[in-house]
Amino acid sequence: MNTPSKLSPPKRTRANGVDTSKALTFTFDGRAYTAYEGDTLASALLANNVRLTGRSFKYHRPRGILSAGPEEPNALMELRTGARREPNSRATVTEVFHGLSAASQNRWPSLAFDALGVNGLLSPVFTAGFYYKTFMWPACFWEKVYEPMIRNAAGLGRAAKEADPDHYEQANAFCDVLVVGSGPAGLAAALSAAETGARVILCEQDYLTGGRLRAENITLDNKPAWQWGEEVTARLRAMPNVRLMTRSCVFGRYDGGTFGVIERVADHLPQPEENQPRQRYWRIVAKQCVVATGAIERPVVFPNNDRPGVMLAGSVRTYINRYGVAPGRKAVIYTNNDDGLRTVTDLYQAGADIVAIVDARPVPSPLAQSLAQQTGAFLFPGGRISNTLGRLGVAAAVIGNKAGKDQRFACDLIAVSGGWNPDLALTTHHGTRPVYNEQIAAFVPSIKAHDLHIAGMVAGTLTTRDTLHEGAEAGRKAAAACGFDSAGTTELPSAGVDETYAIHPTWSGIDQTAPQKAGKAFIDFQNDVTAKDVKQAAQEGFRSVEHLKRYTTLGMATDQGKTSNVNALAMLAEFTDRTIPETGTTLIRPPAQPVTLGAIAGPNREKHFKPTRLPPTHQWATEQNAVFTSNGLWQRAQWYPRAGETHWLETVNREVNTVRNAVGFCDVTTLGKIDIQGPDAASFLEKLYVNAWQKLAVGRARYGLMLREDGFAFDDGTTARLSPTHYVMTTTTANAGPAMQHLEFCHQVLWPELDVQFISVTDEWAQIAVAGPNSREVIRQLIDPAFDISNEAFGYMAAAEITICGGQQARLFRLSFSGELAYELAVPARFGDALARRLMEVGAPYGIAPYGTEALGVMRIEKGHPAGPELNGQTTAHDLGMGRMLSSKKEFIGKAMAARPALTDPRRPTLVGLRPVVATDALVAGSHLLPKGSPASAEYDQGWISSSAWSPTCNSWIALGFLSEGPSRHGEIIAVHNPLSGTVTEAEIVSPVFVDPEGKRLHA
Amino acid sequence: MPDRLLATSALPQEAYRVNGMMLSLAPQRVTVSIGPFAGRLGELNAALKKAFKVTLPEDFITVAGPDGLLFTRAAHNQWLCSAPEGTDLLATLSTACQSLAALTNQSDSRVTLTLSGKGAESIVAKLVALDLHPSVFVPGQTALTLAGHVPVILTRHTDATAYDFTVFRSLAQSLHHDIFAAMNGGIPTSERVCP
Amino acid sequence: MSSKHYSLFSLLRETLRGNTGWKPAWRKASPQSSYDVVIVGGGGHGLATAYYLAKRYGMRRIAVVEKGWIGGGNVGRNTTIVRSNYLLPGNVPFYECAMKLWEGLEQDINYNAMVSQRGILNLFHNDAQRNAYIRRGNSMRLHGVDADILDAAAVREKLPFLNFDNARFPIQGGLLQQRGGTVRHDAVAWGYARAADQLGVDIIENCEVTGIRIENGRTTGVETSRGFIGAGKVGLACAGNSSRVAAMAGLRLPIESHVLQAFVSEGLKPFIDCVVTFGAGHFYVSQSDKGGLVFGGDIDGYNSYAQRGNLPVVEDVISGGMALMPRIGRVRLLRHWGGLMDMSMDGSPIIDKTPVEQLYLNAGWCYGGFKATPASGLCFAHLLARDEPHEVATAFRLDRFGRGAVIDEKGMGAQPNLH
Amino acid sequence: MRITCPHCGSRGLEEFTYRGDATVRRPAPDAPHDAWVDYVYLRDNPAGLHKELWYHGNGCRSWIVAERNTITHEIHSTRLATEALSEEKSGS
Ligand SMILES: Cc1cc2nc3c(=O)[nH]c(=O)nc-3n(C[C@H](O)[C@H](O)[C@H](O)COP(=O)(O)OP(=O)(O)OC[C@H]3O[C@@H](n4cnc5c(N)ncnc54)[C@H](O)[C@@H]3O)c2cc1C
Ligand SMILES: NC(=O)c1ccc[n+]([C@@H]2O[C@H](COP(=O)([O-])OP(=O)(O)OC[C@H]3O[C@@H](n4cnc5c(N)ncnc54)[C@H](O)[C@@H]3O)[C@@H](O)[C@H]2O)c1
Ligand SMILES: Cc1cc2nc3c(=O)[nH]c(=O)nc-3n(C[C@H](O)[C@H](O)[C@H](O)COP(=O)(O)O)c2cc1C
Ligand SMILES: [Zn+2]
Repeated sequence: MNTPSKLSPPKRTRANGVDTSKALTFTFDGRAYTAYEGDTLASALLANNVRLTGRSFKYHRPRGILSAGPEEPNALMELRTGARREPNSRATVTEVFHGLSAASQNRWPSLAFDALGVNGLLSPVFTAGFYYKTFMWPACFWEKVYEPMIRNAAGLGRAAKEADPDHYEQANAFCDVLVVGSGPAGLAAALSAAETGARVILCEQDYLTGGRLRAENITLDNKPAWQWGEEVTARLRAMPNVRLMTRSCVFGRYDGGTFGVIERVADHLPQPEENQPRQRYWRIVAKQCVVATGAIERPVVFPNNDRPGVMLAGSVRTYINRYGVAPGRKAVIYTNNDDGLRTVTDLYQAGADIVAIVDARPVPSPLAQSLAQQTGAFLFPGGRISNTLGRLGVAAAVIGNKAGKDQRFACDLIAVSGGWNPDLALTTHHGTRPVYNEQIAAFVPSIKAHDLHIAGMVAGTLTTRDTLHEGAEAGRKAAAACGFDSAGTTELPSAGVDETYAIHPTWSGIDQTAPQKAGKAFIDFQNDVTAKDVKQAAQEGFRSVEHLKRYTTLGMATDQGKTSNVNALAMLAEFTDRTIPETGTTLIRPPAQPVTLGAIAGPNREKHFKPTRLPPTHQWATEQNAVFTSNGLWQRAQWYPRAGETHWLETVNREVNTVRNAVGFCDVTTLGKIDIQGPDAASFLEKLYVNAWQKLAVGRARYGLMLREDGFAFDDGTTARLSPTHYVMTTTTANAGPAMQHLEFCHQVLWPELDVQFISVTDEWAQIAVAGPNSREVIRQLIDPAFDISNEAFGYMAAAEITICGGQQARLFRLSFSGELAYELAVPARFGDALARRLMEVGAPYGIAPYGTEALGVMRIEKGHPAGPELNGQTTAHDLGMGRMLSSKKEFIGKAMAARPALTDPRRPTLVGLRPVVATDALVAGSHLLPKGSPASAEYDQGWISSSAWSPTCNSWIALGFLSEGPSRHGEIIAVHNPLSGTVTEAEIVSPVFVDPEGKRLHA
Repeated sequence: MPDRLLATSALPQEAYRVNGMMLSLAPQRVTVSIGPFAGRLGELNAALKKAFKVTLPEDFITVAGPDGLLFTRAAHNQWLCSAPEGTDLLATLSTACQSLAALTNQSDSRVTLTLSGKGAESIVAKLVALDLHPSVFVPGQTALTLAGHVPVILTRHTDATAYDFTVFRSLAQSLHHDIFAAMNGGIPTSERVCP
Repeated sequence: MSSKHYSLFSLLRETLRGNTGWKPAWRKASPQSSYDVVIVGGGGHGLATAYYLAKRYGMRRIAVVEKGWIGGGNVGRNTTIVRSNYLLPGNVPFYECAMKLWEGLEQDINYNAMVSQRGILNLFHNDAQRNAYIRRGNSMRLHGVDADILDAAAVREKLPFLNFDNARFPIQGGLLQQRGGTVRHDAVAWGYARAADQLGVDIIENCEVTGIRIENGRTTGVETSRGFIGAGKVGLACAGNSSRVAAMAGLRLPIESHVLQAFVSEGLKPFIDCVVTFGAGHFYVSQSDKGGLVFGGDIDGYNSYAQRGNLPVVEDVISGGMALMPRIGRVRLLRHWGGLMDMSMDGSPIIDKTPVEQLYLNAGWCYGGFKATPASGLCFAHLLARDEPHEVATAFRLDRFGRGAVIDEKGMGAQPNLH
Repeated sequence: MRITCPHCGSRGLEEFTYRGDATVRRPAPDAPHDAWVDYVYLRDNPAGLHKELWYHGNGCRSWIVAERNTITHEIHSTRLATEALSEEKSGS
């Protein structure tokens, strides 16, 4: 690759995780840099000596890279551009690819000069919760002035403006043992479980396995430890019972052994390959789980501990050992435990100057002494860092010795270790809080669950050897719990030197007597919460950790307090004179790490947000240029525009007129259809419907109304009797599913003794309504001659199984929703399309035309049939004008509760028809009905309009509505109020049946 | 006498191939649901045994009878019986079962999509939250479940790498789209593809 | 002058003093042997009740007992939406009363709860939904509440990034209540606590009520984890735990406890400046003053006291979000949690006396009680003080189920998980 | 959460619909009003073990009685409603 020499990064030594033969170019804030394959954005920036990577949320303080993992609070960036812009991406876990563009965020005009840095000057005012105490006057200023000001400063990165162009997948996986984490504990667990023959899934969020084995300069079996990790990984990959998933973060533990996992399939590529998902969301169901997620290092709290160049000591080692990058040349190490001292060795071996070792422990550590000697560093036993200096990064550390005397040291790196916190998120997702372990000065999991095992650093286990053994043991136990026993034991490597981890916690790390003189001491870096804020919150009574969190926003940033929580609560304990266990810790919630919303939604987006159901005539209707509408999941033809029609209403009027004057047809397949058979079928219907069914004759259909058990109307439809023990029920389109569930409930739970069977036939039959004065003639063209459909032989509400078109099995019902002479003709669904085409042919001489749901709606309003807007779950049989249908002779669902006084109150709004005094005055559904002349006020409200339409038949607007004591008020003029549009229309209260009230047409 | 109506398929007939897998429409069959009336299962099974030498499977599997007849358990108290196109299945079953069970024609209710090829299991796993390991969802087994948001009857072929999704006719296009999208997305790299 | 009164002035003065003069926002009270009124539950409703009892009804000797830390219940875990866009006459005046109290809250309690009337927009996607919203909007207008109907073009102008062109269920318009919006949830608890405390109310945290003492059919006090506390009257405001506490007095309620989840994304530069609800899926969203998208959807749907939810609802809610706003595909979810809903059988609340004398109930708030907080407190205080319902809460009676006078906004019937 | 359908085995929550308390019993048609109000509206709503009805609607369409802990969500048993109820009726 041809890159200018000034861009070439320092030589990488010993990097076990990057391939220095493969150079890549990326940009940060518009400048190009070189990286190697295997680099994270963070390691590459450090290799290029970029230290300033972001600004903090509140004070816009310059910030650099703190960590080498997902806990990173500072180095958040916008990756990519345009529709693929990805805000708040942690540089420490972003794999560099060729051409990656990254930009710093939450700064203006530039990262090096950020105007909002002035917020820092106001910090004495911007204390914990300051906004609750001010911005109250004048009242109207909040929305107009204060809040816009606050919102202007809100947020970190910017969401993309366009729809996400990538796609996402969902997938399911099942296993005996899920192992989370591939450090020594996880690898040993996976291996020992897999060796028993159990089905194992190993998830590692990183793109490489090995965990800390790659970060530490340690050996296993006398080889670099990471090599052992690679060997085991290769073995696991080869085992048929193991699924090894890298780049896969287990983000949550849910009930029933279900885990949520995000696999980053293509984030390490410039963009996904064609059809490749960007990420894949897995639901993993595991019988047993081993949590081996390791630990996260704690920073130390001291004044100005947030300058770029202050870095976690363990992360410094990660950069050295895994990436071959020394994050500084002149280093100060500040630790309260032995682990931090390893950084001295690694840095020294990487060629850095060790300026000073600050070992905060009161008892001098022999290890520190020997390291100081070896490296020529100043040693401060029992010391502390009392300040740091530098403009956009650390230039010096002010170190105080045991006696409190300060001394200044030039340096460009301060490696800090305040101890390690087990990364125990997954063990708390069911609400179990962890417990404090004095020995390692950290919270460890307390959960006892039969299906959860915890191994390694996350359990508080410190040495590599113990970690390996514990992992292997956990894997074995987990497999055994699934019934897999192993004869042998898993072969484990021998660890080199035993690491020690003697810690003496240094919680406040600052001089309590004058904590803020030197500058702010940060606990939560991203949200800029300082030691002083914690103190003030405690003083104001926010003593519960959960109060502290909410009052100061500590732990609420994108890192969820991974590096800050324990420091904060320990400090709160100090300030409130309590122990750490008494103080407790805040609840950790999923996701363990932020997860992509698009991935969780998966393929269920845009047009595929929900499935689509297509009726059998869909293709044909498309050819007819139908306009479609969604009716639940169904797509239905709303109307069928013809050339020359300029407005949908023109089309709908024509369709209505066609039905009223000639003949039209409409696909009504979407209505729910349930085939009911059995000796007790009639008794079953008696329970379901309010009206009587025993006496319905074979070959006849009847309208039925169902109530809910609370007495309100549930659903309606016609049910036909095909034989003494065989019925076909229809339900509304919307309630097809709920009705089926209701029937199953009644049968399985309420009346299991009834001998009845039922099954949905909604999809089985294509059902087409043929309506209009010419409908009988049209049907005659289709029907086989053996069947007589004369009015005498096949009157209104008749039903029959017939054949059409020369032997095609079919069902014919004489039902009418439109009020015209009408039929519903059903054929097996595969013939639905052909039936529509045939109807067009044979109906042509009779003036046939298809009509859509809109015309259907107009005609049912003209006829006064209730539909969805009337059956809205709030109306009773009485409200619908069907009070008399309620049988007094039998029991049925809802009977008892329908008799309650408030449901039978005659003043309840009841179904009426409405016709405007001026025919062309629109009646708008949703308008309210008030007595004429009364003020537009709720106390005069007497009802509302549920459905309305322009009726070409009446040449007027018409409406259905509910009006208090409506049926006795026919003829009265009422005011129709639509204050939303500022209109009041006068309308006459009429019968809800506008067309053919005597029913002559449908009986014709 | 007018011409007979011609049948239309819910989906195009051609098979879709991608990433070594194939999604195709299974041949149309005649299907009738069998719902035994209360307390009649024993008699019904005896009658079926007599007529077809099989009984209704208690497990959620498919068993084969003579002349290409298949019996699949399809609900808590329902079975689907299918036969090759052209069989007058309703008549045959009516004779055999008399009034022991409710029989309902279901031939047009559902459409069957077959997904086959190496890696098909991982595509099914994108849609169905069932453990598909061959020791758990054994060849020949059937499950009533969801494929994404769509209810299906999922059957694993006896040759293990092919699956039938039997879906309500109105949802066939939607499901076809979903399976095809899953096929396009490819086989996850962590997947162990059964040879 | 102490730093008890909050103002810009006190803030500046404290700045000069190094912020050393701030006093606890409320005292850490210990239980006394008896009170005139004991409120069980230190959520928004309990604290507001105590405040109004002291402030408006002149009661003294009031205690609020809370089993954990105040505000740890639903008041501290809700999606902060306030609105009064109701349909039914039993509800509208009550929620509008709450809205008016929100509008004056900061001055009333001297605490900035960030009442932000940024508007709430309920989208509709078909004619039937539109008509239902028109009916509701008109009902609001007739009650003197602000409401507007926007068509698709107006919605697009307001929120151009919604999915208008490639949606499964296209947006047809929306019902807007501009006076609706959000209120900073925790601040409501703390603000009422502080204000009540200043009027002498004892706020007793970490004090769980374990029994209700009843003598001769009359309530005389509560057993607690910190001993018996005598009470002239006991008011229950325990939200999701209402059934458990009522059971201590032998009562069964028309309530089930269900989980509702809420979600927050990572902080983003603001781009949503109102509350939006999706009408074709279970999803609603606003953006917090910190920049996080705060969103939620349907309840998990089964009885639960676990305060956490399950994955299917996480998927359902997030796919609703993606369907509405495809631009959030690359935004990340930061945290999700759950709360215990006191789901009543008709979806509406209960503020009433109970069959046990001197025991009063405030419950059944479902997923919508945050917006009610001030009015709920006021009306419950009124009932406790006067023994009769406040005029805007006359419909919220316990006997309405027997009478059939249910207040069922959604028309879902007696199944709490459908409300 | 996963529910074991007695017919279908362990399945995800998304295949089921919930209906709440399985211990309430529909009163006789002529039962007093209060019995009906109890049945339709009042619930124990316990924290702990809860007998409840689930419908395996996206599976075999069985109604199931599950015993589930409402605090931990752990499911202790599942039975077909038909079986659980017939046992109850026969008094066993
Ligand atoms: C996720 C979620 C989102 C929501 N979104 C909204 C929204 O956007 N808008 C809206 O209006 N509403 C919303 N709500 C509903 C609203 O939060 C609640 O209805 C309302 O907060 C309930 O009243 P409360 O504040 O008094 O309840 P809580 O805050 O729950 O108070 C009840 C208190 O009683 C205490 N308690 C219980 N038992 C005992 C006992 N035995 N002894 C002592 N104390 C006890 C509890 O610890 C708790 O603190 C939402 C709720 C949730 C969970
Ligand atoms: N003695 C000491 O002072 C000290 C201190 C720290 C570490 N160590 C050493 O560190 C090692 C710890 O081993 P270990 O295996 O417990 O931890 P580890 O840190 O080596 O491995 C944990 C792994 O889990 C992964 N992970 C974490 N959360 C995840 C999630 N939600 N989903 C998927 N992957 C996730 C991490 O990426 C990491 O690779 C030991 O070798 C130990 O000796 C020692
Ligand atoms: C409106 C609102 C906004 C929130 N914003 C954040 C946030 O920005 N960061 C965060 O970590 N949590 C946020 N939370 C969630 C809380 O951390 C916490 O999860 C919630 O209050 C429930 O408490 P619990 O999780 O401790 O049970 C928010 C909560 C609410 C109600
Ligand atoms: Zn089942």
